[in-house]
Amino acid sequence: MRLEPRAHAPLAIRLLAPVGAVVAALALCALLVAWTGAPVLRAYGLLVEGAVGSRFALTETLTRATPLILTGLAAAVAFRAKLWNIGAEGQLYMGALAAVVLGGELLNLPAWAVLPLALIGGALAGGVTLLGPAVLKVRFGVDEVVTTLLLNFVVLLLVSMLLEGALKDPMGMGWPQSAPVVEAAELPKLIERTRLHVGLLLALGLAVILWLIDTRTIWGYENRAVGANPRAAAFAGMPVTRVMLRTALLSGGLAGLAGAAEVCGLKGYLTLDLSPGFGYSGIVVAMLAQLHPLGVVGAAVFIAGIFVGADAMSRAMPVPNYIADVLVATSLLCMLVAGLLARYRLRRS
Amino acid sequence: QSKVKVAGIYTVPIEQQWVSRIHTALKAAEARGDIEYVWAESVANTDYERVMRQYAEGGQQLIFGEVFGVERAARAVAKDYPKTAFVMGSSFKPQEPNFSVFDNYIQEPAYLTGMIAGAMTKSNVIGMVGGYPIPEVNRLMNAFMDGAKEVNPNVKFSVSFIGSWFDPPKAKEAAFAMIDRGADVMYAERFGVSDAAKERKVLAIGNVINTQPQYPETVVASALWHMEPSVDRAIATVKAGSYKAEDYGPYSHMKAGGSSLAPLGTFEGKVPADVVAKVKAREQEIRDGKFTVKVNDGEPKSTM
Amino acid sequence: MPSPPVVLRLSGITKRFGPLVANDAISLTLHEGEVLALLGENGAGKTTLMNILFGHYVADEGSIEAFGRPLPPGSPKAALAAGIGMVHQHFTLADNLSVLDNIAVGTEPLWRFWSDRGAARRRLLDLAERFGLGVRPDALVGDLSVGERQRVEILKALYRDARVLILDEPTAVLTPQESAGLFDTLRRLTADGLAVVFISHKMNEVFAASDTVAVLRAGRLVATRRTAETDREELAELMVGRALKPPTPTPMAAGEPVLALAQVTVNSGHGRPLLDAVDLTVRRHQVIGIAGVSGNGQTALADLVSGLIHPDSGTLSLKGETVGYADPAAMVRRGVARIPEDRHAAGLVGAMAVWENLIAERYHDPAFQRFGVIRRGAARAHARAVIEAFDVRCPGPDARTQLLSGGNMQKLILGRTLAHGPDLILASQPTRGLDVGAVSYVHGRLLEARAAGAGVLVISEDLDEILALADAIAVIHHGRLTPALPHDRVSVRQLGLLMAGHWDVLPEILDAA
Amino acid sequence: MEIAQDILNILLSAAFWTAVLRIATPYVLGTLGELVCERAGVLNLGIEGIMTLGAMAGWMAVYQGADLWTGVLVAAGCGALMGLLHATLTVPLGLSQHVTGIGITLLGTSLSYYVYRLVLPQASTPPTITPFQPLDLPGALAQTPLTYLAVLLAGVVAYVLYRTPVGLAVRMVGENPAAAEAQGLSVTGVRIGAVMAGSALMALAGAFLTLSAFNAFFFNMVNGRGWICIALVVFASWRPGKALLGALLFAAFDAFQLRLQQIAGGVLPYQVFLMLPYLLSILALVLVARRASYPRALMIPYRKGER
Ligand SMILES: Nc1ncnc2c1ncn2[C@@H]1O[C@H](COP(=O)(O)OP(=O)(O)OP(=O)(O)O)[C@@H](O)[C@H]1O
Ligand SMILES: Nc1ncnc2c1ncn2[C@@H]1O[C@H](COP(=O)(O)OP(=O)(O)OP(=O)(O)O)[C@@H](O)[C@H]1O
Ligand SMILES: [Mg+2]
Ligand SMILES: [Mg+2]
Repeated sequence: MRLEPRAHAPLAIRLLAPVGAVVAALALCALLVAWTGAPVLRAYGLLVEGAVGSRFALTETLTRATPLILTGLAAAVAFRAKLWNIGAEGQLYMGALAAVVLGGELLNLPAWAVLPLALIGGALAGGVTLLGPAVLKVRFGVDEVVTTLLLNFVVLLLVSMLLEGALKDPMGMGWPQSAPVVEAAELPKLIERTRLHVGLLLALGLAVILWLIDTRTIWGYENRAVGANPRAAAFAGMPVTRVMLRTALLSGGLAGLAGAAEVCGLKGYLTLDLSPGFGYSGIVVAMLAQLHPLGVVGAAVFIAGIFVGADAMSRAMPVPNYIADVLVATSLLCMLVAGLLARYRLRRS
Repeated sequence: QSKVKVAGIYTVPIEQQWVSRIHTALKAAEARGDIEYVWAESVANTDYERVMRQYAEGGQQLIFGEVFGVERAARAVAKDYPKTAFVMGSSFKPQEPNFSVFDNYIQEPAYLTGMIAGAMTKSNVIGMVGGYPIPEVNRLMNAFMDGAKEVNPNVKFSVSFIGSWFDPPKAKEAAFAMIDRGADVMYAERFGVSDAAKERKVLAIGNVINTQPQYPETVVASALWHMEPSVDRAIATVKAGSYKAEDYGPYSHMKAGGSSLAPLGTFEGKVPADVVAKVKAREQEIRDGKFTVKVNDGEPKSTM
Repeated sequence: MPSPPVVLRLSGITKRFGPLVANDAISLTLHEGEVLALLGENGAGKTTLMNILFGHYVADEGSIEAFGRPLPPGSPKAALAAGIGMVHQHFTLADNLSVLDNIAVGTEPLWRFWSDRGAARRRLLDLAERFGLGVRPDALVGDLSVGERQRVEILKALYRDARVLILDEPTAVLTPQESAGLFDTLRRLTADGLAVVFISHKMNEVFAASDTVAVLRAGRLVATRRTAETDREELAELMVGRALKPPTPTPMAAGEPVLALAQVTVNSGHGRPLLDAVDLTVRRHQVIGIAGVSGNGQTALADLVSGLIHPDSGTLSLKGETVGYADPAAMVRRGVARIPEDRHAAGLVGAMAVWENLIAERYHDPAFQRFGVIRRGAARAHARAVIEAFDVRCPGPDARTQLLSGGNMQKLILGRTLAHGPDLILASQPTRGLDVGAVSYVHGRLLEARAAGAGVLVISEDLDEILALADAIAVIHHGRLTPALPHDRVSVRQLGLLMAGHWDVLPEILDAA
Repeated sequence: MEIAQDILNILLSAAFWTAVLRIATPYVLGTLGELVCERAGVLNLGIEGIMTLGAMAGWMAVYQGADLWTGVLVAAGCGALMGLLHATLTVPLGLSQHVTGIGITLLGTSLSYYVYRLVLPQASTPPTITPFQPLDLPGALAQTPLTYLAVLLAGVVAYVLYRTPVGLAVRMVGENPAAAEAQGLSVTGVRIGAVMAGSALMALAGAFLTLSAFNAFFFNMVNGRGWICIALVVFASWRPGKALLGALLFAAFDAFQLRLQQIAGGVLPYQVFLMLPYLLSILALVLVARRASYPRALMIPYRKGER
């Protein structure tokens, strides 16, 4: 058997591929579910219900998707330019850090300015965090996969240090957590009595803007050229270093914004467990979307839905809730294969 | 008569000492036939609010958990479901009408174990390994140190935090490092510390759970936490329809049976009799309310 | 005379890539000791055929017989075992490994607790001696010159007792001297009974080295001839399907200078400078050729004029104006058309569309963008015009550039740079790897630009190319450049001496001029 | 001055070096595993998950009654299986190595937790086994057998890579798969084999944590050690000897940090000490980056007959 590229993938295949992948993932995980003795079909029924079956489920899925869209965009933007940013998790925390500082009572900024400053500051903090590894890459040729990965740990320790030190909430009973942001720094809720906040609109808007930038502007044009062949881009006269650094700022900024939005929209303050690995999941989201900004939205909602649904299912069944992550992982791997089969065909040789 | 529907929401796996105490107490209630019990472990803080709402929506009457990282959100959920009883691990005050709080206020037995440790150390160096310096950890460490100093003013403490709840090999290494520097009694806040003590044949003091059965030659004494008084009270009030928001903190005190000094067990007779007597006396004073162990949530520091 | 035994027989080989038929029912035979030259335009299917023979690709139809036994398809291992060795168009060597490692890998059974490097080394040195292919077994391949790598590739095949040697454009990256050395080696090998298939675009090599010629056109075998019984014109016509008339420069009076280098030095950071006090002037209506053996500073000179590097001392002026700090974009703005040495790596972004590559040098131009938004309609229209004007064979402006053949890629680059009426053209190895048809097309375009008033600087390791184009020739050696010598006043022999560093002939030539 | 004296005492004590070797063991094994994968041209970001699975599977086997060495084998086998999955997706199918790796990490981790919880649903104190005991040798030699195995394996990996035909094949497919193919090697086969072997080593690293360093399996107990290994491979410039050295150096920082906290604990927040190894790794990378000769085909999928 050999793989052969398809000249043109029919629309039906492109649409069927993800569906097939999800079905395959569910089938594989059915073995694990059946092992517990739970009825598989009912379990999966509950999964779908838990993901999209009610207003509550739907808003929860979208709430969880919000940071995933942003970190997914962060990864997509960077990977497009072949900047392998594995450090979105750290950048997210840096963004959150900036948001609690700027949005806190400490600075006492005018009310109208707090929220924009907290968000922009968060984005900047994230961007600057990635700028470091990017500069090391273009100046010294240091592999950014490793530096961004290591910085995640450094950032978490830095946050931990600040939360136990300078930023510790005096009213926090000694817990390593920051003081909450002021009311003016909170992102309004989209729907009352749910957790869904304006951050979702922000993320969606950014996805569209990035898509337009990518496809319509000379910025996106430069990014793609530098990503695909930096040497040729440089020869043609494109500012390769500037594009790299710009991409780093943008990618880190998006991750930072994810952190700021979680703080301003959801949590209100910063703790060490703000993110259950949103930075890493962002990579998954971006790749599922094949680095397409609009695809990121779909992929993020999908991943969030699987997680929220499986989590809800595990609550109603004697299935350990780790099934949610197993399902996400299996879906991811199946989706990758399905994406490949959409672009290639198997041929007997 | 119908059973009370109870849910537990834990941010860590149920093996974790702290959570295991709640889980065990609820399991016991379930075994007695008082409650129907469901639970979720390793719930990330980001998801905590959702799980609370799901359980509340799902008709659970009483929800146990720990909201240290999600205080605000949890209280908002409680407001939205006033008919559901929430009893949550928290460092803050209860919130009317349905949000009660509890915490591991077991500084009393911790103080007593400190007295024993102070008497047992020959090198006058006690090592203490913690995960993070949070109040729940600090207050026990501080009480322990106070107790040790009472019986042995010359004792010195070596304190370190490993920056993780889940890394026993690392806790073990930290303990080894302390033993290498002369500590002969280890305060075992994390899993792994007693193992190091066992390997190096020094002593260890347990915390929250009784680990002497696993380390009969090593663990001298433990400060135990019992969630049963709190859990049983919450179940009873919910059943009776008299549940209200209150501070369950005192139900973790020795007087209420919420904490205790573990029996000396294998170390019966190995701890000097005068110390045992002193500890017994202190324990009685505590129970009688004549002696109060100071609650100090500040980060303990090495005194070497 | 009885013909020597057949070593290889290809019957009815057909290979399709999607809708494209790369090989169409090709049948060929090869005899012991025979040298078969495979000719054809870019994309005719030569490499594909050889890749099938060697097992890289699997044919859709047809079969192969080696030494009378059928060859299992799709297995380089089987091909190697059958005594077939291949030197690929793009070298297949690992830069970070030693010569010996590169040659010995895969020759021993995989599961052994040691490898017998002593024996391998002895065998390698023995072979090297026997066929006059000097190599250093422990040198890293990455440190070798192109010619040395070529030798390693051939040794790789010999090391495995190849009886049939396939060479895919072996001379494309060699200097004339290295090529001559290669053909010497081939003669020794064939005397030993080895059969050789070599692919080339260079007619003189075909006539110098081959016994038989096979010509492919668009995937089909159109003719096989005994080399002695054919001539250049016939072969060219067979290849492209029509008669070719190579363009020749008409004499023209040179105009004002467009490029002037004065005492330009570029340091390498270690040892000898890359360019050493170079003086050079290129005028309008003039083609200056830079001849030299590769690695003597050509790349630095090209990079300098492309705006990629800067002189450490000396000045570079364009149209009489000294250029301070120039980057590629500035060079483009000042009217320099640059054709890079390596079209895949530096010339084009393969993953992008044809239209996107065509605006790569001037996407800031208001014609192609407004407020940072690309005017895609205008860009596509421009692309269509260039495709039309420069005869780029591709499905359209949206085709992915990667999928174009080498010759069409080169046309694309010509279209990108020449469409804007440049004052100076820098052409680095402009026809490397191109077929005769494409070569004469590119040469024609360069001469047209010269006629329109551009100055042209051609840097090439192919002396024939320089002799065909240049009004004056400068030779580069160890970073130093001779004065430009009028092309009718210098002989090929003298050029060869200069290229080898014998600059003592210089006064003699200059006096004569 | 007193502090300087203390520091010197630490560095000169045998106990310190015992700790260094012990702490280094999982890093040595994990780094070797990652190194083997990367030498064949496949980045394996699944390491964190494979280590977790190794830790769980090895421990579970012993808990269910197998002896310790069987546990080690079970762990290695599970690691090899995960390696096979990673390799199948990234080598013949040529899927993105980053994403597949992250997927493998997610899968390995969650599957380990799921299975552990399924088998031991009601554990309220962690069930334990009797782990490997340190050999009764003086000073820094008092290590468990797995530590010796790790050091030995560094030598074995170096020998295999540089002195055997299969090692040469692995290096070749990592440098230039087309060249390996042209020499009659099966790129797919060699890469899959290397990734499986490397992943088995990673699983051993995980098993060390539950069978030697500790006696129970904990959720999250791998705690980022796998990611460190990825950095160490770069730090080691893809050489097994340097990998051993790098792991020891990193462990030395860690061991030192644990001791320094006691001397200078009041002076600086403990996080500063924990940060130290990471920051020094980054610094080291900046210093070696110029000279590093990475496998040229790393992360580039190779599909036969495609260009
Ligand atoms: N899956 C994808 N991955 C990467 N890039 C993509 C993807 N899909 C689209 N793009 C990019 O977006 C660009 C435009 O996509 P779009 O579908 O909007 O173009 P279009 O419909 O051809 O534009 P127009 O309507 O102007 O002709 C493409 O040229 C491509 O660069
Ligand atoms: N792997 C492949 N996939 C798709 N098309 C291919 C592939 N390999 C070759 N082709 C196409 O097949 C045709 C023949 O290519 P081939 O490389 O054999 O030409 P060639 O005669 O060697 O040309 P050149 O003189 O440029 O080396 C070309 O059109 C090429 O684009
Ligand atoms: Mg070819
Ligand atoms: Mg060619």
